[in-house]
Amino acid sequence: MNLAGLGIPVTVLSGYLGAGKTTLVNHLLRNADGQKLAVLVNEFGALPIDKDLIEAADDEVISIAGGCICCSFGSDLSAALSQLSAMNQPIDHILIEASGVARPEAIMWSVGLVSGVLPDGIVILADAETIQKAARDKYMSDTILAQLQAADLLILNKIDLVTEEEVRVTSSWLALQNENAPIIPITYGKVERDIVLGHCVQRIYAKGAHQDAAGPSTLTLLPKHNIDVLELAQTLAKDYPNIARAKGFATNKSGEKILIQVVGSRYSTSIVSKELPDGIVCLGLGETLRKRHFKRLLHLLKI
Amino acid sequence: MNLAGLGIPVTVLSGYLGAGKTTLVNHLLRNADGQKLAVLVNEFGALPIDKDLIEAADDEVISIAGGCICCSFGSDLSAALSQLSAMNQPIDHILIEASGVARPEAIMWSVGLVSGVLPDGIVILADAETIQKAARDKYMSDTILAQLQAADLLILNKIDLVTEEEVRVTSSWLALQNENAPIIPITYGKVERDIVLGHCVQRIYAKGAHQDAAGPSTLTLLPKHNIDVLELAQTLAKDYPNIARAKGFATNKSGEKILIQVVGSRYSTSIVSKELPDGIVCLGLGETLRKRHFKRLLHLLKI
Amino acid sequence: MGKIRIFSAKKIITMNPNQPETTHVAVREGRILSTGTLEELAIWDDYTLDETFHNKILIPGLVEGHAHVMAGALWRHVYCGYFDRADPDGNMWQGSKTIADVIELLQVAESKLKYPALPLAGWQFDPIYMDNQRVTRSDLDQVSATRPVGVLHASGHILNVNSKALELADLLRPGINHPGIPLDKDGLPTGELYGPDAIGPVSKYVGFDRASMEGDADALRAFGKICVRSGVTTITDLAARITEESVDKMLEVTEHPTFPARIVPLRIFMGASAKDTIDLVLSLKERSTDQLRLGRIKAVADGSIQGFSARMRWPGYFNGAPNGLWYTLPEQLGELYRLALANGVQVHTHTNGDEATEMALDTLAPALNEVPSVDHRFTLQHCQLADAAQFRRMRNMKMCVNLFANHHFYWGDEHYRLTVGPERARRMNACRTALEMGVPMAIHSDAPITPLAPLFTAWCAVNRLTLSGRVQGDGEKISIQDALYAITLGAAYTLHLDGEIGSVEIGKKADFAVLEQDPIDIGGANIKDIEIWGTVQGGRVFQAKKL
Amino acid sequence: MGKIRIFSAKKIITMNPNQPETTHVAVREGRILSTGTLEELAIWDDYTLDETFHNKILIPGLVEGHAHVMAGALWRHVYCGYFDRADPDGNMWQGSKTIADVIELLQVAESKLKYPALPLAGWQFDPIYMDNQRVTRSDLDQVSATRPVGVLHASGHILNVNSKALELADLLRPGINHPGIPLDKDGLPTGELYGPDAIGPVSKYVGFDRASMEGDADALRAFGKICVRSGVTTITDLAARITEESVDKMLEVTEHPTFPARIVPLRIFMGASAKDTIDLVLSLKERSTDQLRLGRIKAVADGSIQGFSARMRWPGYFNGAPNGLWYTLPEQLGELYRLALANGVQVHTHTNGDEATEMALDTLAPALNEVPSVDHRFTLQHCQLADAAQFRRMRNMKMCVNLFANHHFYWGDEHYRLTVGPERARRMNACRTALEMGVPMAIHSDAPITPLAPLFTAWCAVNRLTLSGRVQGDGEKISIQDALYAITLGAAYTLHLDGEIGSVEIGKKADFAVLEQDPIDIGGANIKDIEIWGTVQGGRVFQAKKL
Repeated sequence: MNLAGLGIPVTVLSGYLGAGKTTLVNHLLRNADGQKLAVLVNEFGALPIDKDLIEAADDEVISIAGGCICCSFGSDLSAALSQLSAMNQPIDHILIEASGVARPEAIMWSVGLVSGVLPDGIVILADAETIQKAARDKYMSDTILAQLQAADLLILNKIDLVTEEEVRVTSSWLALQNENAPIIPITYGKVERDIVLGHCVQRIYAKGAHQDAAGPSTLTLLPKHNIDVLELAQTLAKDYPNIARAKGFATNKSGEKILIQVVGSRYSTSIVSKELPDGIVCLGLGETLRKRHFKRLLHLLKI
Repeated sequence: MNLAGLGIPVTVLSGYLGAGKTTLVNHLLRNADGQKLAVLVNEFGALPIDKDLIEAADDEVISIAGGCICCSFGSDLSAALSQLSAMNQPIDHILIEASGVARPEAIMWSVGLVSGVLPDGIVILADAETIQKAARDKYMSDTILAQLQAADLLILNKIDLVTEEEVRVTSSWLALQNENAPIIPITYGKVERDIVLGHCVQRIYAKGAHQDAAGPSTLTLLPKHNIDVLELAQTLAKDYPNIARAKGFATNKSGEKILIQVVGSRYSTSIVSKELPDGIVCLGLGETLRKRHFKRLLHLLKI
Repeated sequence: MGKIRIFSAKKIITMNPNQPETTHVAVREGRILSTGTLEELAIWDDYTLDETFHNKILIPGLVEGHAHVMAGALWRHVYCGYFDRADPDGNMWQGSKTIADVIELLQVAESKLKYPALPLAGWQFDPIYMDNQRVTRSDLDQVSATRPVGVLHASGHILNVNSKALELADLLRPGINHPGIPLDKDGLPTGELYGPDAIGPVSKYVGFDRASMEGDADALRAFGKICVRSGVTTITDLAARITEESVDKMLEVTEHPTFPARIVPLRIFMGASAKDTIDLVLSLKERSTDQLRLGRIKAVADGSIQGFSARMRWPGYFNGAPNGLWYTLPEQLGELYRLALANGVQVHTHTNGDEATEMALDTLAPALNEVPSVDHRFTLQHCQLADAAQFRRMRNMKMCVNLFANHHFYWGDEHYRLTVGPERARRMNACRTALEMGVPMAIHSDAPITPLAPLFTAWCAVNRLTLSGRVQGDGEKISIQDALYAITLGAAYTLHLDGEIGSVEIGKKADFAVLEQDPIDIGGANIKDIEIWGTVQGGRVFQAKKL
Repeated sequence: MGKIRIFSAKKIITMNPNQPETTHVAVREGRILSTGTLEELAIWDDYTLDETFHNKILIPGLVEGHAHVMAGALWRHVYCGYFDRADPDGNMWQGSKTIADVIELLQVAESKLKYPALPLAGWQFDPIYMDNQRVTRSDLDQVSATRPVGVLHASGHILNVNSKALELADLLRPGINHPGIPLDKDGLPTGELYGPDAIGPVSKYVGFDRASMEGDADALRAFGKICVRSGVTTITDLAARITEESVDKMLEVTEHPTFPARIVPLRIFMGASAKDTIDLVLSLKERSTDQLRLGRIKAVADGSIQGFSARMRWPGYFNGAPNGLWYTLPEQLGELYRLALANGVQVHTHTNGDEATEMALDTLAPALNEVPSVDHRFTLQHCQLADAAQFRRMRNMKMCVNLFANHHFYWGDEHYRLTVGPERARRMNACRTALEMGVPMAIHSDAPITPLAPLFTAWCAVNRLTLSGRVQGDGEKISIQDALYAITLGAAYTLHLDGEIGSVEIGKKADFAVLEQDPIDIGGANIKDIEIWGTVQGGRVFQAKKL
């Protein structure tokens, strides 16, 4: 979603071999719900797209049902991103599936250098059954720990394979490795699309503030005045660990329209030139998000 | 059968790898006929007890249907035997299944040092098809020949796999290796329990002197006077190669009650303190044992 | 059947112990028909006697087991190195000793460019020898404010660019947030780009396009010329991104009657699955010719030591830098090894740090147990920090090693004081240990990382001198004979080519390096100074001066 | 990151050819951070200079590749050996030169025992040096008539007991019929018990219980102390009956901060199937720590030469004794080898006689063909009578050997005149042949069979002197350097540990033997007399005197 001309949001997905990246990517493609996704892979292994999703494939680009595509960036990520942003086909989101040896933050730095795209967040996947053993691996230990530390969101996959107690223990251990990133427990790679890709903001326009029946717990904040946008973004990112994502617009005290993006504990703000209604959609983890949990926030927003 | 308080009889069963020891052990366990057997194994390989026979197993002892048990003696045979003889469970007979590298006579010497048990006989198994080749093996030749030489009874297994002529040739060859031990040809490890374990003596009381319909050819000698028991034992062991076993009681010239045991060419006599009726059961090989074959014996016994 | 041509020489060093030295070699159909005295050779058939080399020394054509076609490609740009160097056409370029020299050199080059939009690039710049002075975009703006200008450092890990280049890459703006792109006080990038991630988006604007970095037809031709000047007749292109299409071009160039080198490109394992890579090289292998030997794979385990991206075992980098980067997952490498062994494809693996070497050994061992191979010659490339225990494992696994002997000279002092410290600096590229442990060994230049010059590489292995003149690792010095072996038969062995090249023997390719001095007589201290007249390759004579 | 401690020494012999000798070694986190001059080491970081060893010689911590924890356990009993020996606590025990000495020694020990039922045991008794005088129960009844008394011979194959011990074992009765239990004129056993079958039923009554024979926590601690006194920092327990449970205890002892040795227990292949044994060691391997290295198996093919239970090829024993005993069937050994190779588990195999060695080779060869393994390092232990042809087979199969060098001294004369005769006695433990045939080699003590003292073992291999002072097998002598290699890197190699220990090199464990004299300077004839100050193990200093 090339929001307000700021560039296509780019999410970096990583995690060690076997964490379930491919399953998760296919889940997102199957549940794109009209969003046009582009998946960029730097693959050493098999193609990470389920065969039944593939509509056509040439050497460079694989077309996927629903207008999504997949291509390999080889060693030149910048070029691949530039090409994507310049494509005729409108693309809502780019997902970079990084290899197991990747330093996701380095990839995100590179994304930051390319015009037409916008760093969104780093999502790291871990297998509930194997992550702690993998993180002790003779060779891959520091690489895996660095990936966990780079995460804005940590997705704990395959929790059905372990006991609840083990999920708790592993989650605590993950929190020790990265105290800022929300931890999202899932099975079979089935994560809410909105949590990974953050396409929640259009709900503001579609339905207004409400709670979806399905999907993650959602809360839409509708500021009624010009506010301190930076403080709002910081507060959402740092003080509300049960908010996985937040995205939307607000008007700052100088009257400028600002895009707020929060992914876990990472936030960014950008001045937007378009005229858009104010409203920030928050996606919660675990318990339902309720306004009473957000007293300080509401005070800030003067709602 | 802890006969007359003399200790549990112990049979050592050996033979090279593949001779059929395991099949024979399982056959004996399946046909224990109320006898409580204990099998001691020093196994390197798989457990030699058929799964359907196993009732329970802990680290030390495997319980087998019919009150039998199996345990491993590791490197301390004396301790294992002492433990068995001191068990609450009454045990009628102990069968030591020795490994293919064992010197069975050395095992029997060790048995002889343990109180509460009584050396019975050494039974060596040979495969009619392979024994002569095995006895030429580069490494195992002398070990196998020594085992054959140590035998009190030689069981020639799997005779169904060779011709009658070959059985004769192999039997002659076996007789050259050990001129004293009776040779018992069988198939599928199906040897008469009485021949291996010698539990024939109770027949004296059960049925008197008679010929069983099934089972090995039997003859019961009923001395009517005090006799030279040692001479009787020697004669049964050395002069009647078609007597595989003999066991029973007689009263010597000094009026002492003596237990006679003959296994092939091995014999032993022990003074017994209990009062028991005289009678010796002989188990024959091949043709039916008939009194007319025993002229010198009958003369000796003054029957 | 072609005619016989007998070359006479002052001395022919054959590397064949049956006849270590001789004076004549007969050549027919590009191959050595026989060696010996003229009398012995004359009895074969009619011949022409060629006395061109009557006062020269012939040795087997040198084999460079680790180089890149990029060594040819870079000469289309301005040479900014510290040392004097001859270009493929034999023009001598004086070394630039100061930043001002470099700027001036670029200004002169700029003045010769025709179109204003053309980029200008320099390479082999090495401010290590200039007190590590920094160069910013304002320095390069002196060369041109209108065309993009970039200067690549000798390490290949730093690129300096001018303002125009940044502007074209849309990086001349505030808000850049990248650790490899330092910002000036004004919030704009300084023009220094550190590391491939930062270099990548800009390099193409200054002229370092794909052809520059990986080679094209012109680059290949230039590469061939460099070979002649360095006595090389067979050379690898060790990390080629070969495709079915690019092979057409390579075949065209290498089959040309004047192309003077046998090229052995190894397809890099990157960006494609193990299976696809194996399938590709198996199909390429079929298209091999005498002059283009396809069908091998190069894998990369880690980065470089001087770039602090090599994977190190305890205690890690001497200066406390964090451990380096894996470039390939052990699982992926293992899959490649198994499939390659099963398909009879050879894999060379780049390992620099000793942890990367350990990982490669730990990965190959089970693959070999699963898919035994009696003569695979899987080779570790660089393998600079291997210790004796690792060489023992290599021997047991029948692996080969190609050590980076030139590193002592160019970075030995840096390794001593910065990257690995004295003890490991002394054991780096442990040629003697490799030989004593029984590991078949070659030595290499990694051209263009260091200049292609096997006799210089031999000198490095024999003397182990650093640039500052210290002997580093006396115990790892090898003899001249061992060094000559390493740059001929040793390197040929790592490519399964020792039956075809590497010695002057009947039936082998007629490949010779033609020298003005005898490498044995001249002594270990002077091997690097031997003048190279040119080569004979496949029986064709190539004089360096006349290229 | 821990602090750096730099040890200075008069000389450090590193076994690293790059830097064979140096004076300083820096240690951090229990590992060698670097070796070299103080100037070179000082640049790493802040450090403490430790000059404890300024006048000592440091060599790599010695590695004993074949010993048993029992060497520690036996010291809880009375030392009755012929030679003076220090116990784990450093008390010197004078050798007993006569039977009377032994009786007196036992009487003194008896007088100190508290409870009348307590048994009394002696060990290392060796009447070979006392004209082979026999000792009967009446002799030992002089020590005590009321408590059981037993004396185990140095060979471990004979036990003398008193009447009380026989009585407790229910053997003081007529009618005993056992070839290992001679009877007196009165028809009762003499108290001499020959061979394990005869010793077995009695040993536990005199105090040689399982803990004595196989080791427990106390034995392990004593074992550690003996290591320090002999310069050993890594040692095997070569036939351990390890279980999941006993490992808990071993971990507790070895993880204690004052425990001074790295223990490598090899689970014996006995009493469990090959599969169960492999499963056990695979599970144990996961529990390995720095100080306790689990996951290896020891198999036993035959008995001992001096016990005439080793399996000999033609012409058999010199004195005509019948051939010895197999302890494991070839089929069972073959199954173990195949499964072990398939699971990456290392197997060491005890072979003494040359027929046992042949059987092990004949068994491993098809297993390796079936389950190839590029670097298995399966090792033959003792392997005392192997000839050159067998060593060639070992080399071809990439096996290692650990030879029993001490045997020359202790039993060499017996072997010469009794067991194998002059020619085979000269080739026993053929160290030189092993090295010349290219078989990686270690040498060992088999402690407690002979005392743990690798420098003595080295002396044996260098000099090949028998107790009577004859050189036996001049052609099998090796150099001091080769002997030092065998007791450091050589032994480490047989355990796949040469990458971690065995030389003083960066990254390896900070394991040193601290010597008062230089083994090179002192000369081959005197290596055994070097005084051992103690060890450094994992960076921790252990002075023998202060244990």
